[in-house]
Amino acid sequence: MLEINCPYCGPRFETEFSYGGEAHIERPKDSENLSDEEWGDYVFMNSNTKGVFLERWVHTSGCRRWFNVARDTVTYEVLAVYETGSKPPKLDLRKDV
Amino acid sequence: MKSRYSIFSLMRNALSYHEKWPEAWRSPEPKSSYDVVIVGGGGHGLATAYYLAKIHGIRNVAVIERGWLGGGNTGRNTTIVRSNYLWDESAGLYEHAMKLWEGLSQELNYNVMFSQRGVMNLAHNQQDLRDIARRVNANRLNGIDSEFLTPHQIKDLVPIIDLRGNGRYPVLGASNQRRGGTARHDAVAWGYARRADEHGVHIIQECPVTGFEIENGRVTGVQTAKGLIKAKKVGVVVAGHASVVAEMAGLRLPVVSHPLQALVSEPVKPVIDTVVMSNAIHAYISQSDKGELVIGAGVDKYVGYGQRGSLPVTEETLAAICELFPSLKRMRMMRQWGGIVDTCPDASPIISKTPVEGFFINCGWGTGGFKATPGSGWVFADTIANDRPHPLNEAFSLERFNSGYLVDEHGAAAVAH
Amino acid sequence: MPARFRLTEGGRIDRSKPISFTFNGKVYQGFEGDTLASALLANGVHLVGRSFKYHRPRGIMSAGAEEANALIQVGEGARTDPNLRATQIELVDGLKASSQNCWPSVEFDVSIVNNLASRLIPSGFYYKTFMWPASLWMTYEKIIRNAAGLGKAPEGPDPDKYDKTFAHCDVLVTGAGPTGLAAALSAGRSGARVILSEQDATLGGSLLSEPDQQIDGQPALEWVAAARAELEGLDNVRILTRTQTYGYFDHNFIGLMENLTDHLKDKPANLPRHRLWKLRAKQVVIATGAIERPLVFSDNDRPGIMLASACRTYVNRYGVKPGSKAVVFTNNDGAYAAALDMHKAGIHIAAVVDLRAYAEGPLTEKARDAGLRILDGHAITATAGDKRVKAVQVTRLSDDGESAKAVGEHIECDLVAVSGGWNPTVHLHSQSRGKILFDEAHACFVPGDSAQASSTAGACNGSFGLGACLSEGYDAGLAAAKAAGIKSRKKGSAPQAEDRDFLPARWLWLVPGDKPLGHGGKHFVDVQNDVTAADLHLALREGYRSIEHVKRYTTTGMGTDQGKTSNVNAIAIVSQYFGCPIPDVGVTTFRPPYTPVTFGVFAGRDTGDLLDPARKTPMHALHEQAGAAFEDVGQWKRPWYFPHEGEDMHAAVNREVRACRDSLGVMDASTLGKIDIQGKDAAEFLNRVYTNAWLKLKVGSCRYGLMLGENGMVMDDGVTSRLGENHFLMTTTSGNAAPVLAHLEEYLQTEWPELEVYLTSVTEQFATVSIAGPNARKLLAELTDDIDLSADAFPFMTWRNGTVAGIPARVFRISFTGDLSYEINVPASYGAALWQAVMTTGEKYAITPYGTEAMHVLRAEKGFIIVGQDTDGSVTPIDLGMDWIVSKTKDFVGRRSLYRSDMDKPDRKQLVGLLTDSPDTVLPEGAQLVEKIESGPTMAMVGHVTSSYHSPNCERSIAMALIKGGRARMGQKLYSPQADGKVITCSVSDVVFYDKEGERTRG
Amino acid sequence: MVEAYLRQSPLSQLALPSRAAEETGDAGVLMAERPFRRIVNLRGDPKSEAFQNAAKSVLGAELPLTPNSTTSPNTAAASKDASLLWLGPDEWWAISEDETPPLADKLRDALTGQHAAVTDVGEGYSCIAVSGPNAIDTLAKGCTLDFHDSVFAPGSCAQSDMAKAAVVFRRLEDETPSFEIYVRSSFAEYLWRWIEDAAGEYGVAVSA
Repeated sequence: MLEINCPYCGPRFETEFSYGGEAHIERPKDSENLSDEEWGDYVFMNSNTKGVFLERWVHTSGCRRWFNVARDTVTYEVLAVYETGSKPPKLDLRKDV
Repeated sequence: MKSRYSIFSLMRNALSYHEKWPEAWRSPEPKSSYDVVIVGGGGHGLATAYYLAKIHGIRNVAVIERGWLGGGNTGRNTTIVRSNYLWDESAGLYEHAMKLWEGLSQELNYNVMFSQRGVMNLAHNQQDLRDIARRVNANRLNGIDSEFLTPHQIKDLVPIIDLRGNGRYPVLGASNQRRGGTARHDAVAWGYARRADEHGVHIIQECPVTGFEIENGRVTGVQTAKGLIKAKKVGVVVAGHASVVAEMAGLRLPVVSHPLQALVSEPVKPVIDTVVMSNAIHAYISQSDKGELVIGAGVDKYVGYGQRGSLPVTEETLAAICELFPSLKRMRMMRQWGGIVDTCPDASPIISKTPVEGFFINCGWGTGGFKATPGSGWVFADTIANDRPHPLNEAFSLERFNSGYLVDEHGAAAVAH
Repeated sequence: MPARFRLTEGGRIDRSKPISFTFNGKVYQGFEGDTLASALLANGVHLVGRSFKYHRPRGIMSAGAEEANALIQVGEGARTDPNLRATQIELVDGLKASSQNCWPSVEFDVSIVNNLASRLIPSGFYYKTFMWPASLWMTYEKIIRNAAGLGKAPEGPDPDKYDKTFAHCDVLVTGAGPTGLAAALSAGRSGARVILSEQDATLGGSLLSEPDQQIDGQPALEWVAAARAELEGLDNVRILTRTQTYGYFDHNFIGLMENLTDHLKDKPANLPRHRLWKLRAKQVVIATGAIERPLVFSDNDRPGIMLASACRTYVNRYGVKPGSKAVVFTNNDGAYAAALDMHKAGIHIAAVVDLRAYAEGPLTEKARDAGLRILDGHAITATAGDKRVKAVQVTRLSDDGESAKAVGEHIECDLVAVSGGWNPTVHLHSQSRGKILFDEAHACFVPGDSAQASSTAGACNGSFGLGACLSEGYDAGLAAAKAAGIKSRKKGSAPQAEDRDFLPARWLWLVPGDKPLGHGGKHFVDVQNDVTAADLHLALREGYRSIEHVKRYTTTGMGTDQGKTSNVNAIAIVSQYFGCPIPDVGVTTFRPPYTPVTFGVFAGRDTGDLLDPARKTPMHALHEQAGAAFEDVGQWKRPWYFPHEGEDMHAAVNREVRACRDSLGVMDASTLGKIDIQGKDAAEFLNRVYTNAWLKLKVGSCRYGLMLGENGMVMDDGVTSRLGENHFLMTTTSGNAAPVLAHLEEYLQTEWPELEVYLTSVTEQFATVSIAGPNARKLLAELTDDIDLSADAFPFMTWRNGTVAGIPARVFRISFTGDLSYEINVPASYGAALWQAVMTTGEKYAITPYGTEAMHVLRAEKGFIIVGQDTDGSVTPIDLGMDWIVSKTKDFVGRRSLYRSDMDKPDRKQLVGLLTDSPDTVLPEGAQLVEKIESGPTMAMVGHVTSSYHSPNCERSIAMALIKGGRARMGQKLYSPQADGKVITCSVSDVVFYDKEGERTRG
Repeated sequence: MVEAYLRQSPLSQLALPSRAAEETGDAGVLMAERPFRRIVNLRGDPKSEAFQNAAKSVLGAELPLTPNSTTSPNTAAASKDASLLWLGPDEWWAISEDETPPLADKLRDALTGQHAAVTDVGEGYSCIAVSGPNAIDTLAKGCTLDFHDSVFAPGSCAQSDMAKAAVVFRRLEDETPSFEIYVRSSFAEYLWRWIEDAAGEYGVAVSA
């Protein structure tokens, strides 16, 4: 049971949140001009990082806000939370393979 | 030539206090090059190596494993085997695996304890019933044994089930595959390893892969903790770490790795003979030959490489089990653990060539990997040997995520109305 | 009359409170404070069970959670518990206990033949045989299964209740021995919120077995009592006894199981049996002590062979003599305490057999002074005795300890007290992902760095002396409170005591026997799973070299005790085989739980009707009164149909369907999801999430919309109404309300934050009564006087505000049945009133309540889809033939996916109608269709039936189906082979079966 | 307007008034339904002065900007009509028991032209009051929040889950722990039964 610090409501248990996968994948604005490969890459591909991963969560049972989390996918340690649309904080992006 | 396993060899060895048994497989140092290097020493990788040697005559093969054989999902799953998948493409692949399972102990001369005790999927609402009917019908027409069970028939097969589900999740029916069942997971890895070794395959444990040599778009070797190993072809089959290893070859995958947990009870005398699964309430249960109730749970929703599941999932799963089997409430959880499942958006695997020539990938099995082991190894070996997909895995290409030809085994995931 | 082996005084049992219990049907007496194990030993009962594989007689080996042998079945029928450790079962009056895994009795078990055949069944034997003939495996397996298992599962639904709770604290101290008590005192005094958990019924831990210890100059147990009193007096401290900390999860989340009633004769009805504590602790002090390690020697499994510390516990804590004539077998000084205590209690110490070449140490000296016979440089090389040990063979060791010199001494005894050193209980530390190190001096694994906000202290940290335990515990408690952000209110100092651990010792992992290993005599490593040192050697010889392989191949450490007493011995024996240092072998994972945890406690009160919410609409009670049958739709309970007396489902649905076409039907549509959308960009937002165009929808109008996932597949549909220029009300399917809102919020917040739109769920703000049928307008006219209902003033696909039955209402003229229809939304609290008004006023039109089944038939007659039934996550709007609703001129979620190469293939499955040749035959939903019937499988399928009904209005069966290239197959014959061998023939048709022009809807 | 007696609260089927005890004895937990609360959901950008001012002009009090906090009618800073609950960075509830003031209309008028939203939601909720010496023990069984005084003092509020229902908790200014739990009406009966069962070990009574 992770504890996630909602940037708005404060620390809450994992069960109040829903997961949104990798962060910072922007929806293409000109999808019409994309090849099938490029579109498929947007819809399906992701980096699935082992180590520090920038990901999206939403506080479903609380304020319903989306926000980003930097989390180590091996230790599950949460290194940072930050608002949607803002840049990730500087982190030691070590990879633990 | 190794000694054959049998009751007679067992008796013979008993006379020498079991001190003369040969090694099940060797532990060689890696050669500088192989025709094929398989990355990943789980059931799928070992099966691939075995079939490459046995069927395709490619014996100059190494299996490279970062830890110990079968230490990934092979040794962490709930050992359910079935082939009653919905779509033709999946049915073809899993049924091929099922046929191989049915002769596997003899083929490997290693008792993998494949036990065809039947696998039941319960229906708890009207949409479940429609989905089950659709799947049972499709299975039969695909030549897969599959039947619909009424609640009464379910009770006959599983006397401890509570059909009322205490009112909240009544059991309205089930699909049943009698040829389905369970197998001894470790034995599958060990059996394939022993046979592959016998055919000349090198099994190299404790040897993490650190990168790939790629020249002009073609793979030429594997960088490992034990040095560079040249290879004409490389097959990657590393459940749980597909994205990590693929990235070393510059490939991105449509895969998300989730923690999946399972648990066993203390051993008791037989109480349940078949495998019972309920998708609606995320639980499946069988009883091992040792007497433990083996219970599979759902995944944690986030990316996780931690090989451990979270408590809320345990709670949800055991609440469901207690509801279906109220007499098991006093049983106790003896051990719980987690694996890492690589899931694809359409819940079907990838067994495919890649944009890197000579580099093949087999991944994305989600929770369905163990049951496919022999079939997966068989088609992957065929794909690697012939440099093109076998018809059985043609649909499971990486390309499908561009074309949209998905094999969506979430299938009729019930959406309420 | 006190039992034979009960000491006349001493111990923490209450001799004034006798308790009677039965074991294997025989009545015995014990006292309050006893465990089942101590009570059995007091009565001289040592043989309590049979081993898993060889069915060898087994006794009680320990006095705690580590017990691997004495597994007992307690209770009967539905209230029975298998595999309980006799050493942890508190004695309660009337307790019924029995041995397991033996037939016909524990005294005479026929399966003992397995022991005779043990040469044939070494580890892994089953992998090598039972393969021929292949067809017989299931028969072999049945025999294996019946022989396996230990106890028996309960036979009926568990009558007990279970509870679970979340909890929070600054400091969890787990383990209430000297270390944990000291930690709880320092943390508690500092003002931190402390939880102190202890698996035992009482506090004190090892001190309960060592009453001679002194702390701060007072007897240990007096110190314990004072500590307890102080802790109980602190508001900020909670003590949980009979509570095991079973698992340490991520982010300092801890699982504990509290036992509330198992030890009570009369169990209060309002108390749960067990409680699961789901605890978030800012800091954790792990003070779980250590477990004594047995020695691995020949035939070391006989009843009467026990851990030395356990003997001491039975004497000191329970006032029980575990034997009359004991041999102590040790490799360290610490075990002499047991020898001395037993000697003092009147047990004859026949010898202390010490593996050390020269026995020395403070306790050894005391034993010498007491005149005990010490055989140092000796080993027990064989034991004798069937159901109880009766003698040991003691032989001088070679200098290297590898072999035992020729002829030994035969010493008669009925108790062997064994000590091979101690293993810190590092389970929780390891579960928390903390590193494990090897302590060469004590030859045990100890905690390394913590990975979470935790510390280890005392014996579980490898500090075995009492003085060290107290000071480490005290410091750890203070540090934890400080780290949790507590500024200490009080100062104090750590309690003081003598500091003495169990060294010196000699590590001899495999004690030589009088025969070569595996040639007779069994050196058990894991007594529960019958794994011997020879089995470990066999696995290694066969190439199973990783410790995980060894464990899995031999099953060592995989029993209910999870190897608490066996794992380190196994690792050491493996390291010796390879000639490598012990830490190079590595440790197997310490998986939760520490000791087994009841399934029921994970369910807690989430059982029966509390398992999952049954969501009910404001009119639910009225539907129940009307005798409705309900269908589960997600968590909602929706009326499925309303059978009249004597009607079956088919008849009821037919009647309901007809009523809606002939006169008037009414249904409760309150469950439809409703999302209020406000903001100046609301229309633009809808434009982006729906496939069709929304900018030009007029205020007062409604429009049907289809929503896709980004993969282009249909996700939801519904009608959305424009309430104002910047205000819309969206409806969703009942089960999709929450996912759709989440989908909308996701895009709004993460992709289009520039849009000024707010979304609010109003699903439950309104109750919705839907009336349908030719008389719908007439009925409504009687209930409202402020809405102009004429077709011109209130046309199809518009809405109006007004008053219905005196209730403020919003009326939508929309239809899912294809008939004249209105959906009336009123504030939810008036839902029941409106329903009753509609029913009363509608009597003259024979108003008929209808359920979801009739609704399904009605909409199928019109070819309307149900998302989730006629679609399955692999269906695009084009597949559904709904191109008309897909805009070509704007972007929307999922649009690009519709233009992928696979999407315009002619063989994609398309939605069509099916008409059976025989109009009375209803195709089963889920039926598969083929073009050609073959003599047997396989047959190529072209699609399947998604919806199928008898249509009373078409007076025949109708079906909807997804068929490959279906729209090009109009009129083609298809065949549906059924499970019973019959074939249903049908032809492909248009998907609209009734009122194709839609006149009725607009009527 | 239709007669008020025709209104039914979500828990009306449990006939709670008939169970309400005069004497609650030594019950550790008291429960009651507080029907027909008027709740207005307010959305807007608190960084906008215009929004804040408009809200204040109608509500008579500042919107609480501290997460998980409330202003109540009986506190100095509060609106005379309604309690204001912080639900999120741009979302509040105004709760009143009073039937008369059309708060939502007034807010809508005051916020015309602004990026804001006003929505009546009270009809969709039931309010379950839980109080007594064991109220916190009871809530802890179903909710992950820490209800200890040091964390969730009187005057706090939070959106969270109770058992398997999404809820809004509000702790009242009271000496004995006293909570209101706002739950969507369709979950109300489930949640009531769940809490009543959870409180069973402490003794539970229905209060008037």
